[in-house]
Amino acid sequence: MPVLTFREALNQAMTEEMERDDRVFLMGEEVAQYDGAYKVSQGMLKKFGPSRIIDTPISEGGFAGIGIGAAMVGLRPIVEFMTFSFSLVAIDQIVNNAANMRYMSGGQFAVPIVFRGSSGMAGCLAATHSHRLEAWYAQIPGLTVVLPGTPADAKGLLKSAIRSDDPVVFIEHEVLYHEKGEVPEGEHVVPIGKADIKREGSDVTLITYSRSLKATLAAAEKLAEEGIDAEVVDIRTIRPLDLDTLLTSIGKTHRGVIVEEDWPYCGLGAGIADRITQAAFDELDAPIRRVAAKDAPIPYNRTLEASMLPSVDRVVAAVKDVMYV
Amino acid sequence: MPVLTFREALNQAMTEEMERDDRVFLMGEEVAQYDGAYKVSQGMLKKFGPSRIIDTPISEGGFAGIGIGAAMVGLRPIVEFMTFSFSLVAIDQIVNNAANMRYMSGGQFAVPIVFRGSSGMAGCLAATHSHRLEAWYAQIPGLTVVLPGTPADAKGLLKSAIRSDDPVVFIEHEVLYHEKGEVPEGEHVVPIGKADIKREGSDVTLITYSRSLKATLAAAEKLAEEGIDAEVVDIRTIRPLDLDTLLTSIGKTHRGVIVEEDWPYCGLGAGIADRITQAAFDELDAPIRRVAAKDAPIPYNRTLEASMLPSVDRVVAAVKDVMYV
Amino acid sequence: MITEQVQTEAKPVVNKTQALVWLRQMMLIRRFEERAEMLYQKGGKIGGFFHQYSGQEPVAVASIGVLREDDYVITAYRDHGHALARGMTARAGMAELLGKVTGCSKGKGGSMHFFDAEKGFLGGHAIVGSHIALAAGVAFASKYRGEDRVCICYMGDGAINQGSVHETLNMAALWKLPVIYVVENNLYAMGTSLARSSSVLDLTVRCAVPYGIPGHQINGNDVELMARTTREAANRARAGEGPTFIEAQTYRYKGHSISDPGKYRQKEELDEAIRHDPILVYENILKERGWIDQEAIDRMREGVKEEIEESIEFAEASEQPPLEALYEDITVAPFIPQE
Amino acid sequence: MITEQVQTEAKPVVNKTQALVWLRQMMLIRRFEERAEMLYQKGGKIGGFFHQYSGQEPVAVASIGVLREDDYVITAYRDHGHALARGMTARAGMAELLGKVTGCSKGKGGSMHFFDAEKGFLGGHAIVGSHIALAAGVAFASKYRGEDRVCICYMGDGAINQGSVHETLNMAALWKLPVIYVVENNLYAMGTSLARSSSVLDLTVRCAVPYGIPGHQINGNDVELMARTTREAANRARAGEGPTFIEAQTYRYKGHSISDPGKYRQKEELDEAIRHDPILVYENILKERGWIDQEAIDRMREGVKEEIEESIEFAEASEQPPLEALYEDITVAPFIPQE
Ligand SMILES: Cc1ncc(C[n+]2csc(CCOP(=O)(O)OP(=O)(O)O)c2C)c(N)n1
Ligand SMILES: Cc1ncc(C[n+]2csc(CCOP(=O)(O)OP(=O)(O)O)c2C)c(N)n1
Ligand SMILES: [Mg+2]
Ligand SMILES: [Mg+2]
Repeated sequence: MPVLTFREALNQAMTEEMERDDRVFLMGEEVAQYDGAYKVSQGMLKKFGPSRIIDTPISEGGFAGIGIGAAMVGLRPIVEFMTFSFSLVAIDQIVNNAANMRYMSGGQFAVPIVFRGSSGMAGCLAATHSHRLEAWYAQIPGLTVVLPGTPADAKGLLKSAIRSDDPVVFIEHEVLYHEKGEVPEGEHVVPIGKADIKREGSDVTLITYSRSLKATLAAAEKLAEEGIDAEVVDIRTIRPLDLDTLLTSIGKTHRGVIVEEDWPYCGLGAGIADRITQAAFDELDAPIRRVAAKDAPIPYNRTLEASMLPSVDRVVAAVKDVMYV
Repeated sequence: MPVLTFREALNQAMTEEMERDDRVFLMGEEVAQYDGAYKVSQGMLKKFGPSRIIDTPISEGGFAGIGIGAAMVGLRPIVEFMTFSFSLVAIDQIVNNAANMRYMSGGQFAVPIVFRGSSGMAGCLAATHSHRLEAWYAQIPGLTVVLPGTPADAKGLLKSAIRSDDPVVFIEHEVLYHEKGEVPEGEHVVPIGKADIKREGSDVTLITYSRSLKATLAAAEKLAEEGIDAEVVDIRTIRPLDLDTLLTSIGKTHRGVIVEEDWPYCGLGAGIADRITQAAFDELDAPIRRVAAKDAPIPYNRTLEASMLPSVDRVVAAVKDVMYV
Repeated sequence: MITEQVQTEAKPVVNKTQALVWLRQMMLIRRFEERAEMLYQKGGKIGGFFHQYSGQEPVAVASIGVLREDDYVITAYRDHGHALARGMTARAGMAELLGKVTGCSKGKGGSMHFFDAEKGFLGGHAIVGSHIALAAGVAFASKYRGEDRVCICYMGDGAINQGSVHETLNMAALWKLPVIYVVENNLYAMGTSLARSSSVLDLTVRCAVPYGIPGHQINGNDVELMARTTREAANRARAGEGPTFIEAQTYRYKGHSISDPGKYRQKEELDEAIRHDPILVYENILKERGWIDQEAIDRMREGVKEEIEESIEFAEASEQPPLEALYEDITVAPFIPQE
Repeated sequence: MITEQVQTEAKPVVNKTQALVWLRQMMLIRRFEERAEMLYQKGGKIGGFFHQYSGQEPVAVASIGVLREDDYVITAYRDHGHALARGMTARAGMAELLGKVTGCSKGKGGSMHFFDAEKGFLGGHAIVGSHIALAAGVAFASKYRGEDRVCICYMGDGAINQGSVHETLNMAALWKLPVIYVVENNLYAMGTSLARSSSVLDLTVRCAVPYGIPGHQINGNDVELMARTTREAANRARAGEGPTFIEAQTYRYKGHSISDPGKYRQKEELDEAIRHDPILVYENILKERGWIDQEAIDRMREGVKEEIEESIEFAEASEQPPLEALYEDITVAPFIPQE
């Protein structure tokens, strides 16, 4: 199987879907002539021309709305945010227009659009440029929210997102763009709403997504050395959440740790811990612990920033906590 | 003690603080000549004149930012959003500028500002006009987030908010504006960060805030008839959360139900349930249940909308569930 | 305020049949809202915000009236007039106000969120300014597909102070999108007069000049001037020459919404406007042309009344949505509540 | 692009002492960034985004140079030049780049978020367009207090496409706030040329005309023209006459940020700009005036080099913030982590 980077996998997904369906187009800042701020759309202008790969002014609210309008009448826009931090100036469009349109119109208008781009702490970008907005978007009925953690999932889920008839918030991670992995060629479509067990285990369930998958898998290896057999569930889609897979795993291990880059209070981890606890309280031998970002704005200083992130050590410690060892 | 409506209590808080401190001013849509869309600022233009009670164009992002800039150099703005649903077009300012400024500047600039206005489902306003954004704001380090449920708390907490040196998101509820209650005259200051036990009880802890307090207290009365003695904790400040008071109550009752108007997934209730469960798992005889809004956009139809709200019956049922009766 | 003074009667841009249709539409809108207001005030059968279009009818009727059936229309929350002008039935509108399943948005949208996909009516949008970009997107789609369909988009004078309006005007101009922006300048945004919300009073200077697009400041209550100006804009758009901006000066008779007594304006201002009621004015013009007489007008008005009464009966008799409808129409894919 | 052609040498608006200070400041900014770039590239000591001001120095230096000490300055992420022009020490700036506690933002802000409260320097703001409203707020406070302090606010040519810019310009004009907006038009927003991002190329038509405020399109690299234009704007603001908009045409030598090779522009374009390097141009002007000679220039440049080397030593020797600093400076009230 070909080995691709995460960014190449995304590129492949978009390219294949644009070849397949001429209603699909890509719009955003620097996606065309510059080949993408993070080069995710490299070569696509050349391939599809300026009517389908469209550079925009720095007007996120405006072009998010343009995408939604185009989707209402049947196109299938991919709107790239250079980073999801910038979606904050477009969030009214996403929440009120993309997510609510079908409902408010009594089912008359669908909004088949994908909002995508990187997110999270990408290294010394400081407070304004490191937002993780997954919990916010996950809260909104009407949206589908996807956060892939591997190149193969990036491709397969982006293809599903583009084919979806509903608005999808597709959150990538800048730190993952250069990660490599095997990616099936052609028609590789990963279903939305299905978690993936990235490592089977029986002692504890580690629940994670996006960039944190890596530290989580590393922690699982380290735990294995100590005789603790961790199952790693990559949730991939956070709305709708694949609660069944999580509950099955918890039913087996009776212990869970969520590893995330989100803030701890009212973050995605809290949302998931709550749902598991609601559904499987009696199965739990310990509370679902979270290894999240620290509760502080994101500092520029590299060491401080690193101290915020879920590290292998923090995951290991949390697992030991829930195992009471 | 004088009996005031919620809106009068807010008006009194602003008026007193503006008399006390001439750095305080009020800015927003229709706050001056129109006396406030919901008449919260009634009479204030007359009293303080147009340099301190300022009507704005419909430019929430702009005037939120103007308030923040003014606060950076020492004024103490109160910025009214006609409703917090409209804060979605200003949220970048609140999150990136108000909340992060002190951190990014290494402590050099404080942002003593209050963003206030109504929120929630006010009756057939449909999907765009009924947002509850408390979980979003609660997530952000740097913000203080307050949601009063009674006229007395409205006055006392708004006075604290205006005196705070940090940015405060102060969320009212349209449905509460006409509610009446005793309100102490003059220097009545309720501390930020302190929950309030609105009813003592020993069997179960009902945790709530804002408009939902009313249904919760009513449910407690109904439960009392059935011999179940519920404690009702009004959290009032949701960031920072008064976890101590919650844990003390849970330590006594071993059972909790959160009653909220927020959406269920990744909502405020989930955030609070998670924190209690993290801290007091072994104290819990049942999972913390939530009685939240249903997971759907807000419909116009009155009956459908009502079916989304936490009702007395739903609260009673949830309590019975955690009591296993 | 200086207004290009063109008399409607000088050169009719419309034939008799069309003119009578427009007159009747204006009457229908007026009557629809008169009766809906009563239902709101008396029975409490209508809830939420309710913004009336009375006084502004020519703007929607005459501009939509010159568009093609396959063009698109989108507007803000003050949307009854545009919906009916576009051919939405009074039944569907009235049932929506009453929150019924037979309503144009199945009772989920209410007054502010009328939709009619079949008629190319893309809503009713209640966040001020938020639909301006949608309109550009619709026009973008038309251009993307090589079609010559245009999108017309209405907004209020207060809406131009939302930033996304300017983001969108720039992109619409840059990409020559086939879109027509109409600001219905009724002089107030809620209680805020234009002079208190806009640093420049000529809205073409605010919204057309900076983007290098044609701007027309006209009397929007002059039915046929409104029609002619829109037709020019539509031709331009279809020819690939891009957007046009129209400031249509008009006046709303009622308060901002049903809860607003409108105390911020002088009684004379309102009286003056009502004296020049655009429906009466147009009736007289058509009478002078010999296209209609008083008797036919009375008959027309009776017909409109009947139609509205029938729509109320229909709405009243219609079903409430079942409780399960709460979870319907959220997504195209099966919706899984996250609770 | 048409540019008001005023030769700096025609009528000096500055005395010799001031002129030499400006020349040195421009050299300091240039050198600061040259050395910082090396630290970024080699040692990996600087992280994150890093945007250079090289080529644009006259804009910040000459405009800030005519303001009072109690005025306010605010800008975007390309902020090194403005900070140094405002008198921030190279030490504080360099230490910030290295993330040290002695940095101007204690190592929490980085390159994009320089702050210096004492100097009235209100940041370094990295969300495009987001600080435009802050500037109006600062000016609002000045007016509220009855002071005559002004706020100057810089942004890029790409930033004018953020809606909040237009919301703010309208309010600033409506309320006659003492604020000066300077667009540093360096022809590109990242890789997007002005012609691809703005429907109208004269930015005074985009940002001044629609709000009825004075707009000046000038060569921002002409030191004294920039100074004179700013001084007029400041006088106007102090006199209570409201905002001014200045389009300062300039050019950036480097890519958008350190990771951008800047391939989207022609080599000739860059060469041409460098041939007219504003620092050299100003050196020549001052030499012609007899205000400085080559030897003094060389000495000045040496002094600047030393100052920068010393700042690097200082920054290197400074402490990293302790881990506890993570939770400091979040709120004025004691911060309680919500974990
Ligand atoms: C973003 C946003 N801010 C505020 C409001 C509340 N609001 C609704 S309509 C309105 C006035 C709009 O006036 P205008 O644009 O002139 O339209 P008109 O009502 O006169 O038709 C306001 C302030 C809103 N719906 N959305
Ligand atoms: C809201 C937002 N969108 C996008 C970005 C990413 N971004 C940073 S700078 C920039 C280009 C800005 O160009 P311009 O305003 O001309 O300023 P210059 O860099 O030329 O000084 C972009 C797109 C951002 N920081 N904020
Ligand atoms: Mg209006
Ligand atoms: Mg630029």
